[in-house]
Amino acid sequence: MLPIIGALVVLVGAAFMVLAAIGIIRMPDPYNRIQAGTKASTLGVVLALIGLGIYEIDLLPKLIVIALFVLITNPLSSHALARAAHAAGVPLADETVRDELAAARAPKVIEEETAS
Amino acid sequence: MIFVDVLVCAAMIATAIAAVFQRSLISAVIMVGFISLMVSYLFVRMDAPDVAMTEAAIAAGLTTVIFLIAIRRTEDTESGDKE
Amino acid sequence: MAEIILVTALGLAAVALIMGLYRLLAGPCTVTRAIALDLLTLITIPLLVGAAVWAGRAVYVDVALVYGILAFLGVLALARYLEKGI
Amino acid sequence: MSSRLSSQKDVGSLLANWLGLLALWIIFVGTFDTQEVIAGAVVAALVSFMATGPNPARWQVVLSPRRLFTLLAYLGYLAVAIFRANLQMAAIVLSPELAIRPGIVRVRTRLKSPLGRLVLANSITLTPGTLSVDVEGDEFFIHWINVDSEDADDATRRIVSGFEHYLEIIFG
Repeated sequence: MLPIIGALVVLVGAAFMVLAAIGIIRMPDPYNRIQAGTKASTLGVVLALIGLGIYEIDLLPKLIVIALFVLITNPLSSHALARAAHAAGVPLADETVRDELAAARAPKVIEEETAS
Repeated sequence: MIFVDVLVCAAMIATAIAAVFQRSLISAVIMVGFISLMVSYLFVRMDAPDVAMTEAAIAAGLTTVIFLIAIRRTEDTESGDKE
Repeated sequence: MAEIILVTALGLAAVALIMGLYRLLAGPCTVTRAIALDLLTLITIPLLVGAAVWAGRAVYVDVALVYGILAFLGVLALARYLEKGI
Repeated sequence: MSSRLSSQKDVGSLLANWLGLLALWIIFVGTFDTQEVIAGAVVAALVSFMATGPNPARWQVVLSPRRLFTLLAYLGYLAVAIFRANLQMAAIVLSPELAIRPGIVRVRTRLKSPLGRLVLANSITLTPGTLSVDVEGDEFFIHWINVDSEDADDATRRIVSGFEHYLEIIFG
Protein backbone atom coordinates (compact mmCIF):
# COMPACT_ATOMS: atom_id res chain seq x y z
CA MET A 1 0.00 0.00 0.00
CA LEU A 2 2.80 2.41 0.95
CA PRO A 3 4.57 2.26 -2.46
CA ILE A 4 1.33 3.12 -4.29
CA ILE A 5 0.75 6.19 -2.07
CA GLY A 6 4.35 7.28 -2.62
CA ALA A 7 4.11 6.82 -6.38
CA LEU A 8 0.88 8.85 -6.45
CA VAL A 9 2.56 11.68 -4.53
CA VAL A 10 5.44 11.59 -7.05
CA LEU A 11 2.86 11.77 -9.85
CA VAL A 12 1.28 14.90 -8.33
CA GLY A 13 4.74 16.45 -7.99
CA ALA A 14 5.58 15.64 -11.61
CA ALA A 15 2.28 17.22 -12.68
CA PHE A 16 3.28 20.43 -10.86
CA MET A 17 6.64 20.33 -12.65
CA VAL A 18 4.91 20.06 -16.02
CA LEU A 19 2.68 23.02 -15.04
CA ALA A 20 5.81 25.01 -14.19
CA ALA A 21 7.33 24.12 -17.57
CA ILE A 22 4.12 25.24 -19.33
CA GLY A 23 4.26 28.45 -17.31
CA ILE A 24 7.87 29.16 -18.27
CA ILE A 25 6.91 28.75 -21.94
CA ARG A 26 3.73 30.85 -21.88
CA MET A 27 4.64 33.80 -19.66
CA PRO A 28 5.60 37.02 -21.44
CA ASP A 29 8.56 38.45 -19.47
CA PRO A 30 11.38 37.13 -17.20
CA TYR A 31 9.74 38.23 -13.95
CA ASN A 32 6.55 36.30 -14.68
CA ARG A 33 8.66 33.37 -15.85
CA ILE A 34 10.39 33.29 -12.49
CA GLN A 35 6.97 33.36 -10.83
CA ALA A 36 5.56 30.51 -12.89
CA GLY A 37 8.73 28.56 -13.49
CA THR A 38 11.28 28.24 -10.75
CA LYS A 39 8.94 28.83 -7.82
CA ALA A 40 5.95 26.81 -8.93
CA SER A 41 8.30 23.90 -9.47
CA THR A 42 9.50 24.08 -5.85
CA LEU A 43 6.32 22.42 -4.61
CA GLY A 44 6.60 19.85 -7.39
CA VAL A 45 10.18 18.95 -6.48
CA VAL A 46 9.43 18.77 -2.75
CA LEU A 47 6.37 16.58 -3.36
CA ALA A 48 8.34 14.31 -5.69
CA LEU A 49 11.15 13.92 -3.14
CA ILE A 50 8.73 13.18 -0.30
CA GLY A 51 6.85 10.72 -2.51
CA LEU A 52 10.05 8.88 -3.44
CA GLY A 53 10.88 8.78 0.26
CA ILE A 54 7.52 7.16 1.00
CA TYR A 55 8.09 4.72 -1.87
CA GLU A 56 11.54 3.70 -0.55
CA ILE A 57 11.19 4.32 3.17
CA ASP A 58 14.92 3.92 3.96
CA LEU A 59 15.77 7.03 1.97
CA LEU A 60 13.21 9.28 3.69
CA PRO A 61 15.52 11.22 6.11
CA LYS A 62 18.06 12.07 3.42
CA LEU A 63 15.35 13.11 0.98
CA ILE A 64 13.79 15.38 3.59
CA VAL A 65 17.19 17.03 4.02
CA ILE A 66 17.44 17.54 0.24
CA ALA A 67 13.92 19.02 0.21
CA LEU A 68 14.90 21.42 3.00
CA PHE A 69 17.99 22.52 1.07
CA VAL A 70 15.84 23.14 -2.02
CA LEU A 71 13.36 25.13 0.06
CA ILE A 72 16.16 27.29 1.50
CA THR A 73 18.24 27.87 -1.64
CA ASN A 74 15.50 28.28 -4.25
CA PRO A 75 14.17 31.68 -3.05
CA LEU A 76 17.76 32.94 -3.01
CA SER A 77 18.41 32.12 -6.65
CA SER A 78 15.06 33.41 -7.89
CA HIS A 79 15.48 36.65 -5.94
CA ALA A 80 19.01 37.07 -7.34
CA LEU A 81 17.77 36.48 -10.89
CA ALA A 82 14.90 38.97 -10.51
CA ARG A 83 17.22 41.59 -9.08
CA ALA A 84 19.75 41.00 -11.86
CA ALA A 85 17.01 41.29 -14.47
CA HIS A 86 15.84 44.60 -13.03
CA ALA A 87 19.38 45.94 -12.70
CA ALA A 88 20.23 44.88 -16.26
CA GLY A 89 17.20 46.80 -17.49
CA VAL A 90 15.17 43.91 -18.83
CA PRO A 91 11.81 45.48 -19.75
CA LEU A 92 8.62 44.38 -18.08
CA ALA A 93 5.76 42.96 -20.13
CA ASP A 94 3.15 45.16 -21.77
CA GLU A 95 0.49 44.03 -19.34
CA THR A 96 2.43 45.45 -16.41
CA VAL A 97 0.38 47.86 -14.33
CA ARG A 98 3.01 49.65 -12.29
CA ASP A 99 6.73 49.63 -11.48
CA GLU A 100 7.49 51.38 -8.23
CA LEU A 101 11.06 50.11 -8.04
CA ALA A 102 12.06 51.99 -11.19
CA ALA A 103 10.31 55.06 -9.79
CA ALA A 104 12.30 54.66 -6.58
CA ARG A 105 15.55 54.18 -8.49
CA ALA A 106 15.24 57.04 -10.96
CA PRO A 107 15.43 60.12 -8.66
CA LYS A 108 18.41 58.73 -6.77
CA VAL A 109 20.55 58.54 -9.90
CA ILE A 110 19.82 62.20 -10.63
CA GLU A 111 20.79 63.14 -7.08
CA GLU A 112 24.10 61.33 -7.41
CA GLU A 113 24.81 63.09 -10.68
CA THR A 114 24.12 66.52 -9.24
CA ALA A 115 26.22 65.71 -6.17
CA SER A 116 29.22 64.83 -8.26
CA MET B 1 13.48 4.37 -17.46
CA ILE B 2 15.28 3.82 -20.77
CA PHE B 3 13.11 6.37 -22.59
CA VAL B 4 14.13 9.02 -20.07
CA ASP B 5 17.75 8.29 -21.01
CA VAL B 6 16.91 8.61 -24.71
CA LEU B 7 15.16 11.94 -24.09
CA VAL B 8 18.15 13.14 -22.07
CA CYS B 9 20.61 12.19 -24.85
CA ALA B 10 18.50 13.96 -27.47
CA ALA B 11 18.33 17.04 -25.24
CA MET B 12 22.11 16.98 -24.82
CA ILE B 13 22.77 16.80 -28.56
CA ALA B 14 20.30 19.61 -29.32
CA THR B 15 21.80 21.81 -26.59
CA ALA B 16 25.36 21.14 -27.76
CA ILE B 17 24.51 22.14 -31.34
CA ALA B 18 22.72 25.27 -30.10
CA ALA B 19 25.70 26.17 -27.88
CA VAL B 20 28.06 25.98 -30.86
CA PHE B 21 25.94 28.32 -32.98
CA GLN B 22 25.16 30.71 -30.12
CA ARG B 23 26.44 34.27 -30.58
CA SER B 24 26.14 35.42 -26.97
CA LEU B 25 28.84 33.69 -24.96
CA ILE B 26 26.96 33.84 -21.66
CA SER B 27 24.08 31.92 -23.22
CA ALA B 28 26.62 29.36 -24.43
CA VAL B 29 27.95 29.06 -20.85
CA ILE B 30 24.42 28.43 -19.59
CA MET B 31 23.93 25.72 -22.22
CA VAL B 32 27.23 24.06 -21.28
CA GLY B 33 26.02 24.07 -17.69
CA PHE B 34 22.88 22.22 -18.75
CA ILE B 35 24.98 19.70 -20.71
CA SER B 36 27.13 18.94 -17.66
CA LEU B 37 23.92 18.49 -15.64
CA MET B 38 22.75 15.85 -18.07
CA VAL B 39 26.22 14.24 -18.18
CA SER B 40 25.97 13.88 -14.42
CA TYR B 41 22.57 12.15 -14.77
CA LEU B 42 23.99 9.77 -17.36
CA PHE B 43 26.96 8.94 -15.09
CA VAL B 44 24.46 7.97 -12.40
CA ARG B 45 22.59 5.79 -14.87
CA MET B 46 25.87 4.14 -15.86
CA ASP B 47 26.55 3.09 -12.27
CA ALA B 48 29.29 5.63 -11.50
CA PRO B 49 27.95 7.75 -8.64
CA ASP B 50 31.39 9.00 -7.53
CA VAL B 51 32.18 10.39 -10.98
CA ALA B 52 28.71 11.91 -11.11
CA MET B 53 29.23 13.58 -7.73
CA THR B 54 32.51 15.12 -8.84
CA GLU B 55 30.92 16.26 -12.07
CA ALA B 56 28.05 17.84 -10.11
CA ALA B 57 30.32 19.65 -7.67
CA ILE B 58 32.72 20.91 -10.34
CA ALA B 59 30.11 21.84 -12.93
CA ALA B 60 27.61 23.52 -10.64
CA GLY B 61 30.06 25.83 -8.95
CA LEU B 62 33.49 25.97 -10.45
CA THR B 63 33.22 25.84 -14.25
CA THR B 64 30.49 28.46 -14.47
CA VAL B 65 32.48 30.91 -12.37
CA ILE B 66 35.70 30.27 -14.32
CA PHE B 67 33.90 30.72 -17.65
CA LEU B 68 32.32 33.95 -16.43
CA ILE B 69 35.66 35.33 -15.23
CA ALA B 70 37.24 34.41 -18.57
CA ILE B 71 34.43 36.15 -20.47
CA ARG B 72 34.78 39.19 -18.23
CA ARG B 73 38.46 39.47 -19.09
CA THR B 74 37.87 39.21 -22.83
CA GLU B 75 34.68 40.11 -24.69
CA ASP B 76 30.99 39.44 -24.52
CA THR B 77 30.43 38.33 -28.10
CA GLU B 78 32.29 36.19 -30.56
CA SER B 79 34.80 38.07 -32.66
CA GLY B 80 34.07 38.63 -36.33
CA ASP B 81 30.62 40.14 -35.97
CA LYS B 82 31.13 43.77 -35.16
CA GLU B 83 27.55 44.95 -34.98
CA MET C 1 1.06 -1.18 -10.01
CA ALA C 2 3.20 1.19 -7.99
CA GLU C 3 6.07 0.78 -10.41
CA ILE C 4 3.89 1.73 -13.37
CA ILE C 5 2.76 4.92 -11.62
CA LEU C 6 6.36 5.74 -10.65
CA VAL C 7 7.66 5.28 -14.20
CA THR C 8 4.78 7.41 -15.53
CA ALA C 9 5.66 10.14 -13.06
CA LEU C 10 9.35 10.08 -13.97
CA GLY C 11 8.43 10.18 -17.65
CA LEU C 12 6.24 13.21 -16.91
CA ALA C 13 9.23 14.86 -15.22
CA ALA C 14 11.32 14.12 -18.32
CA VAL C 15 8.61 15.75 -20.47
CA ALA C 16 8.82 18.81 -18.21
CA LEU C 17 12.59 18.74 -18.78
CA ILE C 18 12.13 18.82 -22.56
CA MET C 19 9.58 21.65 -22.30
CA GLY C 20 11.95 23.67 -20.14
CA LEU C 21 14.69 22.95 -22.67
CA TYR C 22 12.63 24.82 -25.28
CA ARG C 23 12.93 27.97 -23.15
CA LEU C 24 16.65 27.37 -22.68
CA LEU C 25 17.28 27.13 -26.43
CA ALA C 26 14.77 29.71 -27.69
CA GLY C 27 14.80 32.19 -24.82
CA PRO C 28 14.90 35.73 -26.09
CA CYS C 29 17.28 37.07 -23.44
CA THR C 30 20.07 35.74 -21.23
CA VAL C 31 18.09 36.14 -18.01
CA THR C 32 15.40 33.88 -19.42
CA ARG C 33 18.00 31.24 -20.19
CA ALA C 34 19.33 31.44 -16.64
CA ILE C 35 15.77 30.98 -15.34
CA ALA C 36 15.37 27.93 -17.57
CA LEU C 37 18.66 26.49 -16.27
CA ASP C 38 17.43 26.98 -12.71
CA LEU C 39 14.20 25.14 -13.49
CA LEU C 40 16.04 22.31 -15.28
CA THR C 41 18.44 21.81 -12.37
CA LEU C 42 15.47 21.65 -10.03
CA ILE C 43 13.74 19.04 -12.20
CA THR C 44 16.90 16.94 -12.47
CA ILE C 45 17.11 16.42 -8.68
CA PRO C 46 13.97 14.18 -8.52
CA LEU C 47 15.12 12.43 -11.71
CA LEU C 48 18.42 11.51 -10.03
CA VAL C 49 16.60 10.26 -6.94
CA GLY C 50 14.22 8.35 -9.22
CA ALA C 51 17.21 6.66 -10.86
CA ALA C 52 18.48 5.75 -7.38
CA VAL C 53 15.15 4.22 -6.37
CA TRP C 54 14.82 2.43 -9.71
CA ALA C 55 18.28 0.87 -9.42
CA GLY C 56 17.86 0.18 -5.71
CA ARG C 57 21.19 1.84 -4.87
CA ALA C 58 21.07 4.31 -1.99
CA VAL C 59 24.50 5.69 -2.94
CA TYR C 60 23.04 7.47 -5.96
CA VAL C 61 21.06 9.80 -3.70
CA ASP C 62 24.29 11.58 -2.70
CA VAL C 63 24.58 13.03 -6.22
CA ALA C 64 21.13 14.60 -5.79
CA LEU C 65 22.25 15.87 -2.40
CA VAL C 66 25.27 17.59 -3.95
CA TYR C 67 23.03 19.20 -6.55
CA GLY C 68 20.53 20.27 -3.90
CA ILE C 69 23.29 22.04 -1.97
CA LEU C 70 25.38 23.45 -4.81
CA ALA C 71 22.94 24.04 -7.67
CA PHE C 72 22.14 27.60 -6.70
CA LEU C 73 25.82 28.63 -6.76
CA GLY C 74 26.04 28.62 -10.54
CA VAL C 75 22.79 30.54 -10.90
CA LEU C 76 23.95 33.01 -8.25
CA ALA C 77 27.23 33.57 -10.13
CA LEU C 78 25.28 34.11 -13.37
CA ALA C 79 22.92 36.58 -11.67
CA ARG C 80 25.84 38.47 -10.19
CA TYR C 81 27.54 38.65 -13.57
CA LEU C 82 24.37 39.91 -15.25
CA GLU C 83 23.86 42.51 -12.55
CA LYS C 84 27.26 44.15 -12.49
CA GLY C 85 29.96 41.72 -13.54
CA ILE C 86 32.12 39.62 -11.25
CA MET D 1 39.71 30.92 23.63
CA SER D 2 37.97 32.52 26.54
CA SER D 3 37.27 35.63 24.45
CA ARG D 4 35.34 33.55 21.97
CA LEU D 5 33.04 32.12 24.61
CA SER D 6 32.46 35.24 26.59
CA SER D 7 28.87 34.75 27.63
CA GLN D 8 26.33 32.08 28.44
CA LYS D 9 24.56 32.69 25.15
CA ASP D 10 27.67 31.83 23.13
CA VAL D 11 27.98 28.47 24.86
CA GLY D 12 24.30 27.80 24.13
CA SER D 13 24.63 28.60 20.44
CA LEU D 14 27.82 26.52 20.23
CA LEU D 15 25.97 23.56 21.71
CA ALA D 16 22.99 24.05 19.37
CA ASN D 17 25.31 24.21 16.36
CA TRP D 18 27.11 21.06 17.47
CA LEU D 19 23.87 19.10 17.94
CA GLY D 20 22.47 20.23 14.59
CA LEU D 21 25.65 19.34 12.70
CA LEU D 22 25.86 15.96 14.43
CA ALA D 23 22.24 15.17 13.49
CA LEU D 24 23.00 16.16 9.86
CA TRP D 25 26.10 13.93 9.87
CA ILE D 26 24.14 10.93 11.18
CA ILE D 27 21.45 11.45 8.52
CA PHE D 28 24.14 11.60 5.82
CA VAL D 29 26.05 8.48 6.86
CA GLY D 30 22.85 6.61 7.64
CA THR D 31 24.15 4.41 10.48
CA PHE D 32 24.56 4.60 14.26
CA ASP D 33 27.93 2.86 14.06
CA THR D 34 30.24 3.88 16.94
CA GLN D 35 33.18 4.97 14.79
CA GLU D 36 30.97 7.06 12.53
CA VAL D 37 29.28 8.81 15.45
CA ILE D 38 32.63 9.58 17.13
CA ALA D 39 34.15 10.93 13.91
CA GLY D 40 31.02 13.03 13.35
CA ALA D 41 31.14 14.39 16.88
CA VAL D 42 34.77 15.48 16.45
CA VAL D 43 34.17 17.11 13.05
CA ALA D 44 30.97 18.81 14.24
CA ALA D 45 32.78 20.17 17.29
CA LEU D 46 35.56 21.59 15.10
CA VAL D 47 33.14 23.22 12.66
CA SER D 48 30.84 24.65 15.30
CA PHE D 49 33.79 26.05 17.25
CA MET D 50 35.11 27.75 14.12
CA ALA D 51 31.66 29.14 13.33
CA THR D 52 31.11 30.63 16.79
CA GLY D 53 32.74 33.97 17.29
CA PRO D 54 32.18 37.70 17.53
CA ASN D 55 29.88 37.93 14.53
CA PRO D 56 27.22 40.66 14.64
CA ALA D 57 25.01 38.97 12.07
CA ARG D 58 24.71 35.83 14.15
CA TRP D 59 21.33 34.41 15.11
CA GLN D 60 20.12 36.43 18.04
CA VAL D 61 17.22 34.17 18.86
CA VAL D 62 16.44 33.10 22.39
CA LEU D 63 14.48 29.88 22.41
CA SER D 64 11.34 29.58 24.46
CA PRO D 65 8.42 27.12 24.28
CA ARG D 66 6.05 29.80 22.94
CA ARG D 67 8.46 30.65 20.11
CA LEU D 68 8.90 26.99 19.26
CA PHE D 69 5.14 26.44 18.98
CA THR D 70 4.79 29.63 16.94
CA LEU D 71 7.54 28.37 14.63
CA LEU D 72 5.65 25.12 14.07
CA ALA D 73 2.41 27.02 13.43
CA TYR D 74 4.29 29.28 11.03
CA LEU D 75 5.63 26.31 9.08
CA GLY D 76 2.12 24.92 8.75
CA TYR D 77 0.77 28.30 7.65
CA LEU D 78 3.60 28.59 5.09
CA ALA D 79 2.88 25.12 3.70
CA VAL D 80 -0.82 25.95 3.28
CA ALA D 81 0.04 29.29 1.65
CA ILE D 82 2.47 27.63 -0.79
CA PHE D 83 -0.08 24.97 -1.72
CA ARG D 84 -2.88 27.48 -2.29
CA ALA D 85 -0.67 29.80 -4.31
CA ASN D 86 0.50 26.91 -6.48
CA LEU D 87 -3.08 25.95 -7.30
CA GLN D 88 -3.85 29.58 -8.21
CA MET D 89 -0.74 29.65 -10.40
CA ALA D 90 -1.82 26.42 -12.10
CA ALA D 91 -5.23 27.96 -12.85
CA ILE D 92 -3.53 31.04 -14.35
CA VAL D 93 -1.13 28.99 -16.47
CA LEU D 94 -3.82 26.69 -17.82
CA SER D 95 -6.36 29.42 -18.62
CA PRO D 96 -6.28 30.21 -22.35
CA GLU D 97 -6.26 34.02 -22.08
CA LEU D 98 -3.47 34.16 -19.43
CA ALA D 99 -5.20 36.55 -17.03
CA ILE D 100 -2.27 38.35 -15.39
CA ARG D 101 -1.86 41.94 -14.19
CA PRO D 102 1.81 42.02 -13.10
CA GLY D 103 3.48 44.92 -11.39
CA ILE D 104 6.10 45.86 -8.82
CA VAL D 105 4.59 47.23 -5.61
CA ARG D 106 6.12 48.63 -2.45
CA VAL D 107 5.23 47.16 0.95
CA ARG D 108 6.39 48.06 4.41
CA THR D 109 7.41 45.70 7.21
CA ARG D 110 7.33 46.17 10.95
CA LEU D 111 10.03 43.57 11.63
CA LYS D 112 13.23 44.92 13.14
CA SER D 113 15.67 42.00 13.26
CA PRO D 114 17.67 41.22 10.09
CA LEU D 115 17.03 37.49 10.43
CA GLY D 116 13.27 38.07 10.65
CA ARG D 117 13.39 40.20 7.50
CA LEU D 118 15.41 37.50 5.71
CA VAL D 119 12.84 34.84 6.59
CA LEU D 120 10.00 37.17 5.58
CA ALA D 121 11.56 37.93 2.18
CA ASN D 122 12.24 34.24 1.57
CA SER D 123 8.68 33.32 2.53
CA ILE D 124 7.30 35.96 0.16
CA THR D 125 9.50 34.58 -2.62
CA LEU D 126 8.57 31.00 -1.83
CA THR D 127 4.86 31.55 -2.42
CA PRO D 128 4.25 31.75 -6.18
CA GLY D 129 2.59 34.97 -7.27
CA THR D 130 4.78 37.23 -5.18
CA LEU D 131 8.53 37.72 -5.61
CA SER D 132 10.68 40.06 -3.56
CA VAL D 133 12.92 41.92 -5.99
CA ASP D 134 14.71 44.35 -3.69
CA VAL D 135 14.89 45.49 -0.08
CA GLU D 136 15.60 49.07 0.97
CA GLY D 137 15.40 49.93 4.65
CA ASP D 138 12.07 48.63 5.87
CA GLU D 139 10.54 48.64 2.39
CA PHE D 140 10.26 45.56 0.19
CA PHE D 141 9.75 45.86 -3.57
CA ILE D 142 7.60 42.95 -4.60
CA HIS D 143 6.77 41.74 -8.07
CA TRP D 144 3.13 40.71 -7.88
CA ILE D 145 1.55 38.73 -10.67
CA ASN D 146 -1.96 39.99 -9.99
CA VAL D 147 -1.97 43.55 -8.71
CA ASP D 148 -5.29 43.74 -6.92
CA SER D 149 -4.85 47.00 -5.08
CA GLU D 150 -3.23 50.28 -5.97
CA ASP D 151 -2.62 51.32 -2.38
CA ALA D 152 0.60 50.52 -0.49
CA ASP D 153 -1.14 49.84 2.82
CA ASP D 154 -3.63 47.50 1.22
CA ALA D 155 -0.85 45.60 -0.56
CA THR D 156 1.02 45.35 2.75
CA ARG D 157 -2.07 43.93 4.39
CA ARG D 158 -2.56 41.34 1.66
CA ILE D 159 1.02 40.13 1.17
CA VAL D 160 2.98 40.68 4.36
CA SER D 161 0.66 40.70 7.34
CA GLY D 162 -0.11 36.98 7.38
CA PHE D 163 3.57 36.07 7.72
CA GLU D 164 4.45 39.05 9.89
CA HIS D 165 1.95 38.05 12.56
CA TYR D 166 3.96 34.88 13.27
CA LEU D 167 7.45 36.22 12.64
CA GLU D 168 6.97 39.09 15.07
CA ILE D 169 6.55 36.56 17.88
CA ILE D 170 9.42 34.32 16.74
CA PHE D 171 12.08 36.95 16.11
CA GLY D 172 10.57 39.94 17.87
